[in-house]
Amino acid sequence: MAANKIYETPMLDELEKGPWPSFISGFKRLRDEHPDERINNVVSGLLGQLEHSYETRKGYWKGGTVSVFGYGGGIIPRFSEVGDAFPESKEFHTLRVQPPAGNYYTTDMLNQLADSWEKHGSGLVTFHGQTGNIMFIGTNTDGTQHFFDEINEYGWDLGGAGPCVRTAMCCVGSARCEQSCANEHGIQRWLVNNFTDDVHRPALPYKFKFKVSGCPNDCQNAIERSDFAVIGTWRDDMKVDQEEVKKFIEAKGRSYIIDNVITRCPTQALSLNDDDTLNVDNHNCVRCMHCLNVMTKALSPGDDKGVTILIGGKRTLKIGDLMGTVIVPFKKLETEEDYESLVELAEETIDFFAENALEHERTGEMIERIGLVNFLEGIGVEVDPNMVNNPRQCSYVRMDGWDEEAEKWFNRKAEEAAAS
Amino acid sequence: MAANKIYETPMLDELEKGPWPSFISGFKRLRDEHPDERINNVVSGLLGQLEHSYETRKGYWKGGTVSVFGYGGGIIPRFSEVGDAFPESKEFHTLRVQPPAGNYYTTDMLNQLADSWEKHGSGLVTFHGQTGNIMFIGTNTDGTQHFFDEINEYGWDLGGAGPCVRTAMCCVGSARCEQSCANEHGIQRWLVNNFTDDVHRPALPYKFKFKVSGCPNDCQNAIERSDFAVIGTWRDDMKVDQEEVKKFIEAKGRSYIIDNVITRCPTQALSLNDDDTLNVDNHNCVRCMHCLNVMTKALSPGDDKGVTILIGGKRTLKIGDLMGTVIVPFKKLETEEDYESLVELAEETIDFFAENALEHERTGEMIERIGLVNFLEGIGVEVDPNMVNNPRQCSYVRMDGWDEEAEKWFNRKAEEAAAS
Amino acid sequence: MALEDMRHPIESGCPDGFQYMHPTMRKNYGMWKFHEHPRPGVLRHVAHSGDEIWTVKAGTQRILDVYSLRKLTEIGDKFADGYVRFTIRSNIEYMVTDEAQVEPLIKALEEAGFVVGGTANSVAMISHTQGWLHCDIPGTDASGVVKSMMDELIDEFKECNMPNRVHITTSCCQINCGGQGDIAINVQHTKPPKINHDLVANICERPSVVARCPVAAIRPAMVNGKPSLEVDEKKCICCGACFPPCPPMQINDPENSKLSIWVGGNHSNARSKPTFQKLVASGVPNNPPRWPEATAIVKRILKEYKEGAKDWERINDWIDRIGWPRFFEVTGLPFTKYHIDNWRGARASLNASTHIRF
Amino acid sequence: MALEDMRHPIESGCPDGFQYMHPTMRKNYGMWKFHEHPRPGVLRHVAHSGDEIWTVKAGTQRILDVYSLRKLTEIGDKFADGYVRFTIRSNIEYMVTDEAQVEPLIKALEEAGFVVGGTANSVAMISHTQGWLHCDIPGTDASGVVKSMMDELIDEFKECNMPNRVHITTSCCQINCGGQGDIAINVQHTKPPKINHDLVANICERPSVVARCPVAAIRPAMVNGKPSLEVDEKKCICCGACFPPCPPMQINDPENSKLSIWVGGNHSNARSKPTFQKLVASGVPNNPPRWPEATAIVKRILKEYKEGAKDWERINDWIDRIGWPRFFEVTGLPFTKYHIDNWRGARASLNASTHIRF
Ligand code: SRM
Ligand code: SRM
Ligand code: SRM
Ligand code: SRM
Ligand code: SF4
Ligand code: SF4
Ligand code: SF4
Ligand code: SF4
Ligand code: SF4
Ligand code: SF4
Ligand code: SF4
Ligand code: SF4
Repeated sequence: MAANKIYETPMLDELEKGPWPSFISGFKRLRDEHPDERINNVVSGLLGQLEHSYETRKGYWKGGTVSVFGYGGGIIPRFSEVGDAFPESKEFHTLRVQPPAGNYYTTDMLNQLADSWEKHGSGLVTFHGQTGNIMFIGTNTDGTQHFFDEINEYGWDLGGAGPCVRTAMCCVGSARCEQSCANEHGIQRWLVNNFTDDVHRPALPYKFKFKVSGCPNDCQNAIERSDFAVIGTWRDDMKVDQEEVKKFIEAKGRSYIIDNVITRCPTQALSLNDDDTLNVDNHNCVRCMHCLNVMTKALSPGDDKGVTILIGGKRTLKIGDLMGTVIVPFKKLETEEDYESLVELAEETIDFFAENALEHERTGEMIERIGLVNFLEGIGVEVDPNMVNNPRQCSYVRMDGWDEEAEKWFNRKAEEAAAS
Repeated sequence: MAANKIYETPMLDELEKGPWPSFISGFKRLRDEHPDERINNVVSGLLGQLEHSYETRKGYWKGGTVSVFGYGGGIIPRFSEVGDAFPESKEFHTLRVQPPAGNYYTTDMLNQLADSWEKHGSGLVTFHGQTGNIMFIGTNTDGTQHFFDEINEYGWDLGGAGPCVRTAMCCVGSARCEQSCANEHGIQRWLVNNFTDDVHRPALPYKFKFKVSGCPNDCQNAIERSDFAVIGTWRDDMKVDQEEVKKFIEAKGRSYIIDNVITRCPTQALSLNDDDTLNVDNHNCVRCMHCLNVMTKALSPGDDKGVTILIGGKRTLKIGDLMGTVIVPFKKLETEEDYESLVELAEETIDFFAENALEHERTGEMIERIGLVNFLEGIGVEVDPNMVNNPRQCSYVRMDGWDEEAEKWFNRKAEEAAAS
Repeated sequence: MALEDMRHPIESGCPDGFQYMHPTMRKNYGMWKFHEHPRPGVLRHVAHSGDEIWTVKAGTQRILDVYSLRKLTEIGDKFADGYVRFTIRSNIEYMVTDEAQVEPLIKALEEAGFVVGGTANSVAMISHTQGWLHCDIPGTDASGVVKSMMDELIDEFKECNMPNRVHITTSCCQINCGGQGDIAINVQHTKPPKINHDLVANICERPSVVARCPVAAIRPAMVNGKPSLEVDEKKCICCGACFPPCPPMQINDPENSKLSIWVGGNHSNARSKPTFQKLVASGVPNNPPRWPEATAIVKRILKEYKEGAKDWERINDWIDRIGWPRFFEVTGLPFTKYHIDNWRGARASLNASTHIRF
Repeated sequence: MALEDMRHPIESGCPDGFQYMHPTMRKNYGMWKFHEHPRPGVLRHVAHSGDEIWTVKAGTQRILDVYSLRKLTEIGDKFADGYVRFTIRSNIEYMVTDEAQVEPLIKALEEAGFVVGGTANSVAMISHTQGWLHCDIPGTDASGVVKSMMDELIDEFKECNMPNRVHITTSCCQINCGGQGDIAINVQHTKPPKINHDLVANICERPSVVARCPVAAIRPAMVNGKPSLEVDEKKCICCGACFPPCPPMQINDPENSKLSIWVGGNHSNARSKPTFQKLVASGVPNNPPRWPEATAIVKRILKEYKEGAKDWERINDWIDRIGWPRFFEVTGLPFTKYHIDNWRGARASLNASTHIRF
């Protein structure tokens, strides 16, 4: 089949050249070869409007309100401002569908999703958007409902859009990575699936994102891009296989290990012994991962694993980019209770956020406005020196509660000592 | 002789104990042994009031207005709030007298100053206050005028107090220090003596301080404590006496130089060759001074000397401590013209400060408020990447003048290339 | 259709990934020992059990037509036991247990036009956003920018000859849905919004638009008799934050919406703590269909990084060592007053020392 | 005396130091080759000409009675060619050309009760301010605090067994005329000013007092019929900035004006860039005549620094390496919510990484 109307796309045609796979060629295949005329036309209109954008250097989509029955969010509605010129794609909504934790698929499932999408949508899909959703791009209001109804039956649910808890992400982690110190997949699902209502019915001051990385390499950019970052780490000594260290040195040479490992440790926690064994000052190691990254066979995380939690990462609006701040330096995640207390912390955080954030204010901006200490007190977390790079620099603070606060610290330390 | 009235000083007496020289014992000597009864009484009253402060943990001096004929500042007037109880010292003003650049004195001159001060003052003096003035502590209004008239005749002038250009400081530098890259004494006098009127007649928004250090060790705390810091440095390669390097290693051992010099360089600009000679990557050396400090015989500054100028250092009021910011990365100071242009820069800065600072606002606070770029444009200085630790992090800036600004840079670079 | 007939959603949320996970990964979950990097695009992970997973990574056009998707699944069926995953950079990963499967798999992918690589110290797939294709506020396109750049960087994707991973991101408006990156290509508007006063009253909730402005440059005003908004153009930083809540505040401009280039964003905790990206170039023309000017700057930076950096130095590590004055020197990019930060906390970015690079 | 009879000042400004400088220093000005540190309190500087200057440094009570001053000059005449200088820390330096002069000079100084030392990696003389002795706004004394501490630290002054120089400062109010330091003992008020409303009207220029407050906590108000000022005690950070311009804003309080201790202020550019000091302890009693509590904390910090730091590490360098969690651990000082900065730019002080010390 073919589209009723083919628009000239001289500029887009340029994007069919060059060795990298061309999305435009893909579009054209749908326009020219797909058996379903609906798809031929929708994509033809899309190409027409996109070419128009390229020529005028402007976008022509506007938002609106479209959702599926029972939900308030999960859809990014798009209506064309130039629908008269390109009527075929004048409605072009996107469904955000939550991927499985870790982004695994069987080819069968992908084909099944493709089948459903061909029935109701444009045939264009992205694995995944920057927040981790599968984005089924391009359908009209009816298609939105029908496609959702169909895939929802075989296990797929919408993700977040609008001021709500958003779709979460986690790295491949334990499934394939020796650096993993956490059950990323479990953490992601424990967290986000505890808030499905908040995902589907936007009612927060602004968006709230969870991201989970299995180790400090942070392959999910959790610190920079999420309100609630959970990152695996370990508390005991890292594991050193001295035989592998020697092999590494045999293979690469001493100066290589000195220049690429020893001298790159941010805290000088590494030294090389004369017998070509490695000495790790675990007390000063800050778990940055570098040496483990370089010597994947010789070095690995310790056994006493857990997670560090940081809150408040986001991008530019409205006060400039923010990274998350440590609010839990280390937390064990082994028992069911451990996971429940993690979820409780998330609930405390989101409740406090819901009550205290201004409209369209993210957690990080809220913390910036009210101060970290007020936030910590709000969610009932004790202060810890690991939360700061350094103590205060300015004497402008009222400290008449000093003695009580000092008391708290000494008591906590005493309890910890007693406990251990 | 002796004072008419001796006050009990049980608490102060405690400060006569212990091995460190006791100022209280000194006070008592003046009270009990000095031939001049005026001095016995003044110091007796002072001891009485000070004891009273120790007992009640409060101060009892208030300010006022006292100055010498023709000047508006230079005196710190003190009137006692408990003058009835301690009438002998109810007026206790301090004269701030400018020291010679570098703080040199002959014993004769010190004795002569002591003679004058015994005639008109309390006999208490400090070399020096934190801004560098000789502080002649304790006299009445008449004594103030007479003492000044006397010492002014043989070469001494008052320093600053109030919203004015303050007394300047410089390190011993060239007079006795191998690290010196500048004529500290000349710089201090060129600068501060160009502003004597502004020193003596407070008319600025707030105080303005010059400090000069001969090298980046900054023995005058110029970066932290002055509005206008001039610090010596060099532009060419540092000097390495490889023979001395070898001697150093013979004496101290290889690991000592590695642990204390090589690995301490902030930019890894040092490496030790197998023949125990030292290799310096002068391109990446940031002139921090550390290696020169450790190896005083082997390493010294280069020959192409000059100064770095930073503006805006100060202490706590009113927005927290500020350090100065680099506004001139490198400036030669050889010819008369060089010094004149340095003074011009200071004039530009003080004029801009006088016109743009709010009342009681320091240069650093002003720059914080208006932004460094506006300040630079105000004093006609071009931007340079050495002024920043890093370029901007936030995209919230209007940049529609980009092309012209880029043009400026390329032109400057072209001129520099042509010049060199 | 009447309400009662509507289907009620099953709020199943995030699906369990284990059901779709390769059995060998399921079996060795959390018990991996080490990995190697046999060749670009291929990873060999070995478990304590001795099991192995060979991963082959391929780059695609992120937005897949069902034909391309089916091509990828077909290859998965033939060569990879029917299991795949997608990375955060939208690359597809095939995981096989037998080294012998690797070469045929690579061959099939390349024949189908996909690009094997993007692992380790390569230039990773550029992560991008929606742009003109779908967003309602874009200043430029996304897929097109990335396609154009990847055409030029494809060798750096296929080979691993960078000092360390290079993570490039793009965003199509100043909201920056693309993350930060070792190199980021972002939109930078240079003129205040042109306000369509006739529409404001009907479309915009004025108080919340006023509240969105980071510099409080917007105030309510009556314009030719209608309630509208006014922008103090002296204050306005052209960030475009007022545009999403109020489309009549037209910020996008074919001429004056430019591109800017940022470097040094590093989110891993390896070596130094995570770092924000810093502005290096702006005023770059937004020039479809191939944005050659932006690509040229990116390539210039990559060239100097590749030559100047030590192994394992990310771009921020490299610049930390050589210093910013040197960065501008070697890349030939101009340093301007706009590089000097004046936003909150800018003071921390000023050089309060005599550490100077000569 | 009638105006015309008054003497007009000679505005000679800052005197030329050369007229008072030791001839050997004048001769070799700018031509010094190296220095050595033969023993604590003594420096040997050698010029390219081969000339030498031996410097002997001695600590004094900073505030000198003319007797002490004459004693110092007398020693200078007998043993040091009649030339002296004072350091920025108010130590006196005698400069001689002949090594033989050194020992007798030291002997004479010590017999006269002065303390030879304070060079190199010693605890330098504590720099202090005016305090109750002369200032109009002090919360504590200065000379007394320093005398008490130096009595306890005298061995560290006389010997050089610290990892590097230790520069201690004190200040007697929150204005902090004392500089920052490796260790700084400062005043910290803990209650808002008590306002003597009867006096405000006559003594204070109300608008400028209002303008002085860093947190805008002061507003003009009528109190029992008189124009006065009012402080919002919720906002007030007890900084005392309103007190100098308006003494009726009584900030000093025998009980509630406490001492706080700060560490890590380093102004040299050696190794790292200059650093600000950081709060470590507060609520320390302001306890004349000997302030034992403050001294005890200072000594505890010095003990750990001495044991824990590597050669050439200043206190900030040491803490950078071991981390703040460890600092609080080894010193036994409590970490409280007050240590977490909330002033401008505080964000830069938060840990935005997984770099954790275990
Ligand atoms: C005499 C004096 C300058 C003056 O004109 O008064 C001075 C003189 C020297 N300083 Fe200094 N510094 C003097 C105050 C300072 C200060 C300011 C202060 O004390 O408040 C600083 C910066 C303070 C800070 O960083 O907080 C200072 C930071 C240094 C450094 C850098 C130390 C470091 O590693 O951070 C050096 C280098 C070194 O120690 O080798 C240094 C080195 C030196 C040398 C060795 C330079 C030389 O080659 O002659 C001088 C001998 C010092 C000594 O007595 O051991 N001087 N030095 C000051 C003596 C003060 C005192 O009596 O104790
Ligand atoms: C597959 C993926 C996780 C996922 O669940 O999707 C992943 C997987 C691995 N990462 Fe990553 N990283 C992945 C995105 C990231 C990201 C996020 C991003 O790309 O936006 C980061 C942080 C980005 C940043 O810092 O800006 C990231 C920072 C690292 C690092 C730290 C590098 C450094 O030195 O700074 C390592 C360590 C290393 O390189 O050895 C690492 C190492 C690894 C290892 C080698 C871990 C392991 O032992 O298996 C994995 C193989 C990577 C490869 O293909 O070479 N991964 N890694 C992501 C692949 C993206 C892609 O297709 O290109
Ligand atoms: C689709 C996606 C880009 C992509 O192509 O991958 C996207 C697209 C939009 N983002 Fe985003 N953001 C997307 C990931 C992100 C990320 C990255 C992440 O989540 O890791 C960020 C930065 C991290 C963060 O949360 O700050 C991000 C920060 C924003 C912001 C600024 C938020 C802030 O606080 O600074 C906005 C503006 C807003 O929400 O008002 C925004 C708003 C939008 C809107 C809804 C624009 C709008 O207001 O209408 C875009 C809809 C485009 C469309 O038509 O589909 N998007 N957005 C990503 C979501 C796909 C998915 O669900 O998987
Ligand atoms: C005497 C001295 C302390 C000492 O005993 O050494 C001192 C004493 C006073 N200082 Fe200071 N300051 C002294 C050096 C400093 C320094 C150190 C320096 O100059 O290197 C600073 C920090 C650096 C700076 O300039 O910021 C300093 C920062 C202040 C400030 C806060 C300035 C600011 O912008 O933060 C004030 C308050 C004010 O000026 O309103 C102040 C005000 C005062 C006043 C005038 C208090 C007042 O407003 O009445 C004190 C008079 C005390 C008295 O009775 O003599 N003093 N003052 C120092 C001057 C002696 C001299 O002239 O040599
Ligand atoms: S974050 Fe760590 S655990 Fe997760 S994939 Fe990256 S390296 Fe592996
Ligand atoms: S993980 Fe990082 S901090 Fe720890 S030893 Fe290795 S390199 Fe050093
Ligand atoms: S600042 Fe430099 S030149 Fe001046 S005394 Fe100190 S070390 Fe010597
Ligand atoms: S002076 Fe400082 S930066 Fe330069 S080489 Fe020596 S240690 Fe390195
Ligand atoms: S970056 Fe801006 S334009 Fe691009 S998708 Fe995100 S919101 Fe839309
Ligand atoms: S563009 Fe940004 S700064 Fe300008 S008015 Fe709109 S929101 Fe304000
Ligand atoms: S610190 Fe305060 S009290 Fe002490 S001298 Fe300076 S201004 Fe006066
Ligand atoms: S003490 Fe400081 S904060 Fe409190 S009212 Fe006075 S100036 Fe303001």
